[in-house]
Amino acid sequence: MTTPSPTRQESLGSVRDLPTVTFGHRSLMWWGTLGFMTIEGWSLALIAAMYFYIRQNFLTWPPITIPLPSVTIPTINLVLMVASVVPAWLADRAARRLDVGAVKLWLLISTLMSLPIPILRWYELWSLNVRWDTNAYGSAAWLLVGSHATLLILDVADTVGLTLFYWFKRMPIKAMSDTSDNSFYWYFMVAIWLPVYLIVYVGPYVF
Amino acid sequence: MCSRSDQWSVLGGRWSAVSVMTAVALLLLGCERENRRFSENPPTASPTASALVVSQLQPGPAVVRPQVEAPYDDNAWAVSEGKMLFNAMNCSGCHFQGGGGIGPPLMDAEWIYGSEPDQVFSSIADGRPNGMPAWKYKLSTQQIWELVSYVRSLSSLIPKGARNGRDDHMMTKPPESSTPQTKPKMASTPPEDD
Amino acid sequence: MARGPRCVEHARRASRRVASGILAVAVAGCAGSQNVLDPAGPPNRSVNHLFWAMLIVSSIIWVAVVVAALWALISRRRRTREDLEPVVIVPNERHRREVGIVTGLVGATVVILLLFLVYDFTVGRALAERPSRTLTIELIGHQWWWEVHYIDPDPSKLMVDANELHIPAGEPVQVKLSSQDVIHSFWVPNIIGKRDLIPGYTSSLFLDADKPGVYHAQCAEFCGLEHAKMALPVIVHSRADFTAWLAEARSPAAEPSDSSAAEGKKIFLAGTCSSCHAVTGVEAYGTIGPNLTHIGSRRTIAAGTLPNTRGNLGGWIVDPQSIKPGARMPSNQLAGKDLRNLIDYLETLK
Amino acid sequence: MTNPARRLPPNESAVTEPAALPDATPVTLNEDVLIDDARRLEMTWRDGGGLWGWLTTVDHKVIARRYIITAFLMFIAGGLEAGMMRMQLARPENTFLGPDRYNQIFTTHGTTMMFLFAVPIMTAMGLYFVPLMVGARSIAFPRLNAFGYYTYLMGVIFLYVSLFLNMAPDAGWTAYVPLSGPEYSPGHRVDVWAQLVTFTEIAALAAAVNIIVTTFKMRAPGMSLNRIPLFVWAQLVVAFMIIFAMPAVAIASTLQLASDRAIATHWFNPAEGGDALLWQHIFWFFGHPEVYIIFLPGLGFITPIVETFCRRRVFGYTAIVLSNITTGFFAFGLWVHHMFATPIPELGQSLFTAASMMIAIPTGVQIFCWLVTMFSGRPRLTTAMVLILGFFITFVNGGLTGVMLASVGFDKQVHDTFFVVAHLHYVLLGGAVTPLFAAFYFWFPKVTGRLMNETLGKWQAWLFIIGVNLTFFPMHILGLNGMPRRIYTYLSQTGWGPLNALVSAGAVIIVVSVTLFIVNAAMSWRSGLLAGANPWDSYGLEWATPSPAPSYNFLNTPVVLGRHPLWDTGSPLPVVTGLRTDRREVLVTTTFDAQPDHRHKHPTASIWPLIMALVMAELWIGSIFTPWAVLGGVGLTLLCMLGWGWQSTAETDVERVATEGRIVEAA
Repeated sequence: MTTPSPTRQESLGSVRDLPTVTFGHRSLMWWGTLGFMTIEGWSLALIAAMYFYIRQNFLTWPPITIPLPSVTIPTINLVLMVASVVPAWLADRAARRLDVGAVKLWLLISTLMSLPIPILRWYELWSLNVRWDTNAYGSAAWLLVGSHATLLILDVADTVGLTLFYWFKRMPIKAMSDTSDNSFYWYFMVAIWLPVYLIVYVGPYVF
Repeated sequence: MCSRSDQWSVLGGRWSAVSVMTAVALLLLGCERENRRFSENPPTASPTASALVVSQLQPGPAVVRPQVEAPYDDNAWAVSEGKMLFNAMNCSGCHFQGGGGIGPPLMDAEWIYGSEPDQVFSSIADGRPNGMPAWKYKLSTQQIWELVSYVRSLSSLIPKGARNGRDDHMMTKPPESSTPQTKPKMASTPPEDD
Repeated sequence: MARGPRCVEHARRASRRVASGILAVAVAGCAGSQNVLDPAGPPNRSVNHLFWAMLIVSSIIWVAVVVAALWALISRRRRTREDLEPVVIVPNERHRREVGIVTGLVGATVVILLLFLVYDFTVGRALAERPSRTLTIELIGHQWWWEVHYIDPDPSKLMVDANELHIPAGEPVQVKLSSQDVIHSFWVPNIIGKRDLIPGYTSSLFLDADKPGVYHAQCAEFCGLEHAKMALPVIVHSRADFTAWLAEARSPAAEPSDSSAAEGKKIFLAGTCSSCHAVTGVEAYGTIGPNLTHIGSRRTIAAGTLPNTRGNLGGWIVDPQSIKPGARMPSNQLAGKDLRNLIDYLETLK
Repeated sequence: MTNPARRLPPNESAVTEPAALPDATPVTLNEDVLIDDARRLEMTWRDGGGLWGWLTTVDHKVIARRYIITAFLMFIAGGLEAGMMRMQLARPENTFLGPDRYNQIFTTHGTTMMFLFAVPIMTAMGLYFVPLMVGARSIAFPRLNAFGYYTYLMGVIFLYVSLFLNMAPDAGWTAYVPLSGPEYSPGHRVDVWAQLVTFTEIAALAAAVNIIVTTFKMRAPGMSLNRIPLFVWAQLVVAFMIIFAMPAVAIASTLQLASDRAIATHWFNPAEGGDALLWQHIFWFFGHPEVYIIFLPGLGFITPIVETFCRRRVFGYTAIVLSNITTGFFAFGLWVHHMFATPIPELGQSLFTAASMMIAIPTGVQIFCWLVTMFSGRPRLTTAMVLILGFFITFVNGGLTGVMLASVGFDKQVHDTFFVVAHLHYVLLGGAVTPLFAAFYFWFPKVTGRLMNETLGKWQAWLFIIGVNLTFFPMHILGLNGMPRRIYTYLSQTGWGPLNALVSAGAVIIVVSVTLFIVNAAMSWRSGLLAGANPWDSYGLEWATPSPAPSYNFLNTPVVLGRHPLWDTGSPLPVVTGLRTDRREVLVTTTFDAQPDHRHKHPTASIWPLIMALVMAELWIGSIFTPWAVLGGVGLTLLCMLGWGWQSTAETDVERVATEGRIVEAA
């Protein structure tokens, strides 16, 4: 048989009428985001596993002479994070409606609500009441909270950037899809914080 | 596009020059720090005269003290050997990990007999009043120099890269690599016995 | 695979032949024999049977696969260009036959693997057996030498030695393993597989040798600069010899008789030696280097690196860094006479 | 169009008309129109000129080509280090390298081969060919792809500058604590290793996400999951393995080892509740899948080569896919067999023994499938096929010793000896490098438009097979004779001298063979025979476009009717039209049955990937010397994100937005 030469082609149809911007699982960016969520979620899971592995080396948790973590600031921050899901969700809706005004509004509110979170996170680290170089318990707790903090900062920066763009420049329509993916990523950021919060701040009280 | 690419290739040339220079700079920094100097042949010489200064006052015209190079101040491996000797020779028995106790602390700014390499060398080699033994009969000159650099690293008098990180023991003090530098000054009075 | 046991029979005979062949290469010097295929105890013997069984089966499989591949490629090969050649269309019945063949081959693979697994578990159980009461030896790894404690119910009878391990033949000896610095691994190829010495962990294994002789152990986990020169001669005595040796070794170092050795002792104590080395019964408590109470009777110095001769001893004392670069032992500038006396003294430390 | 189903046996993949295309009445396309489109597409997709264009390109083929060349240079560098080690070990008590230098060399050799050669070159092959094989215009995230490459390049430069600064890591490529910890590795040598790993992990993860999304969303219409080429299946499985394996080592090296050394955390300090074994668990949880990450793509190369040169569709497509997937899963359940000599419970050990033996089954299945395929095909002994034969000779040997090593009793005897060194080189050189060379001969024409010289090729192939076996087979015996690995010298009484001399001689043959390959490649690239679109008359979509492939990969997106598109459909090539030619557009299809879904606007050239990679380099390299570098790095990273985002939202355009069940024209 002979192979087709690139210039001998027969069309089985045209994709001219297909859309060029889609939302959610249809868009490539959504899949990319999902990929990085998997990587980050899995990394946190591994760190949590190491946290429990280290736990076996101690009789008490936290180790004797180490005070229990304080939960006030972490709990405040937790509430703030959960609350911040609402404007993110509304921004997502607005984006799917292609309603620029609403998108700008809800992005701004998301930004205002998410900016304090990394700052509180700094005090959250110190609420562990142990230093990373005190002992392995300190190292594990700091790594678990700290690595989530890194992702958090990047995502907050993402939201802030998007908001700035929407307010100060003309955005292409496909940015609507990015906005909805940004919210998608924020849900994930809040979702993976819940187990971390329970393990690091509540856990020592329980076991 | 073309003009732009030209301008970029020019920049490119400059960049490569810069990177070469940084590489050379790194080389100078890197080499000694990472060097493993197993045997010194002949073993590093000891300072000629024990340059012991107990007070700032000097009779007669100011004497210029002969400067002696510390051979290991920027050699990470030698410093870690010094630390091994510090523990094995039970220096902590008196100096308590540098915190001081029976013997004077080694982490603070006070240097009774001076913080210069040659002064520390003679403190270790010849010993000092109030109980510091003379180690020159028990340790080779090379080992004493390794100790000198380690002792100086306790108050961060040597470059950061050469100072040691934490060791695999109970955490009694922050590692030398993260102790703040303390500007050495002569102690006004020699310590009283205890 | 009812041939299993017979394979082993073949294996046992084959192993002797091949092993001896390889041994011809591995000259057993003062370092002693160091060869997995020359078992000196029951555990390694059973491992050898397992090895030869697996080796023979594997070799058959390998030959079969390679011959098949060669045959397929040669028998029906062509020299034409592709496009002159139609794409082969496999008729259904042939395809069904192929399915049958592959299924069969996979089945065979599974069976063979299961047999390996069962055999391995039986060997594993044999190795895991724990004898009731035995002599206990503590082995402590250092960069780059071995510290050996011969434990006795009566603590005063504790005997500390270094860089040489003496055990009785015909009875399992418990070796408790721990490390002072980094991870090392204790391995006497002829007697038993390796076990790691990990800081923060203590593990133990049972040395069960039945052939008296000198065997060679070597650190098997990369432990830094001198990993290559961290060996440990293992001497397997008959029970009687061992008891005698231990009793003799427990006695503290004898006072040197002749004058030169006495001189040497002074140098040893006054000089740098005693700050790193200990000698039982003498004012020398150093902990950095190996205990020298029995240096005179050791076969090797510097952890199995050099035969223990006057010359080597002198060379080692004066310039160890050219023999074992990075070792903790500093060079020592000694006058010729002092050196001779020092060596005389060390040689009295039997 | 004649229904190709008639030309196919019933047992072949069911060939159907592509369902649910806008209209299914075939129209033969006018050649002038096509040539006209080709010109416009070239204008749209080609890179800018000059250095600027060179630095900003996001063409997956250009980036992947740089990736492959850099990684191959690393193969040569690692090989030279191996050569130095063999020179040192050629005779007892040799003094060519002292312990300090030797430890740096063998660590750099391992690190280079695992992190800077094997994984990058395998993913790079995927980054080059996956889009071509699934009939896509480009890769899903071209800028991420460029960023990945530049990050990897920084890592390469970093390690080799350190080597010349006497600052190369010296604790082995496994960097076991506490030897690699702050107390026993003073200075910055091990920090270099810890951060280098991060560079390569980031690069690998970027590549993995790209390959997964490209395979899931950008396949040609009709290429349902059960028609994905086996090469792409292997790459897909490996991409998933990378996503689950690489984070482990990144955490272990950067977040634990490096911080233990720099800021005195206590992960591995037993005195403060840390644990030296934790390192080995994390490392091998990555390290064992790593092996499969390296040789599964190798197995992926083999199928199309065997099919093409035996003129037969592979036997057991489904079986091979499933065995790839099972291998991927099993690979995460074996890591403890690297730790049999450590104090861990016996029961656990036997479980891992069982798993380690059983993983031989899926690999066995693939080998049997290829054997059957070759038997009922009409094989032609090209260089590529000779190398496939070499794969059988070498890899099967490595696999069998692998099964033996799964046995605890035997493993405790040869663990950390030259027996293991022999085993792992048989597996990696046999299972990954030999097929890789075959792949080079097979796809070289697609990349360069020219064929490689077969005569030189056959010499190279045979020399390589002989060299590898001569070098590594004696190592089995050395290991049984008690020779531990990672020793810089040995005494003559050990009697290891003669065999070591033989091994070193074998190494020389490998060097000759690789040199021949380089000469052949260089000569053929300049003046080899012109290949044409499909020199081997193979079946993959990559052969349906000219060689080398144009910047836009395909004039029109091909339509797939079976597992072997070009063999199934013959000529003319069925395609779908309608992608815009005046801007970069790629066709996105549905995940499972690859129905056309939407047209995606594809990013254009950008300098930001390079800048971002430089910033990352500043962050990681700087963090070795001062923690402040991290703060600075994070700040710069945020700035880069702004710049990157600004550029990607720069030009607005009228789009057809599909939202809430309707399509809106908007800008």
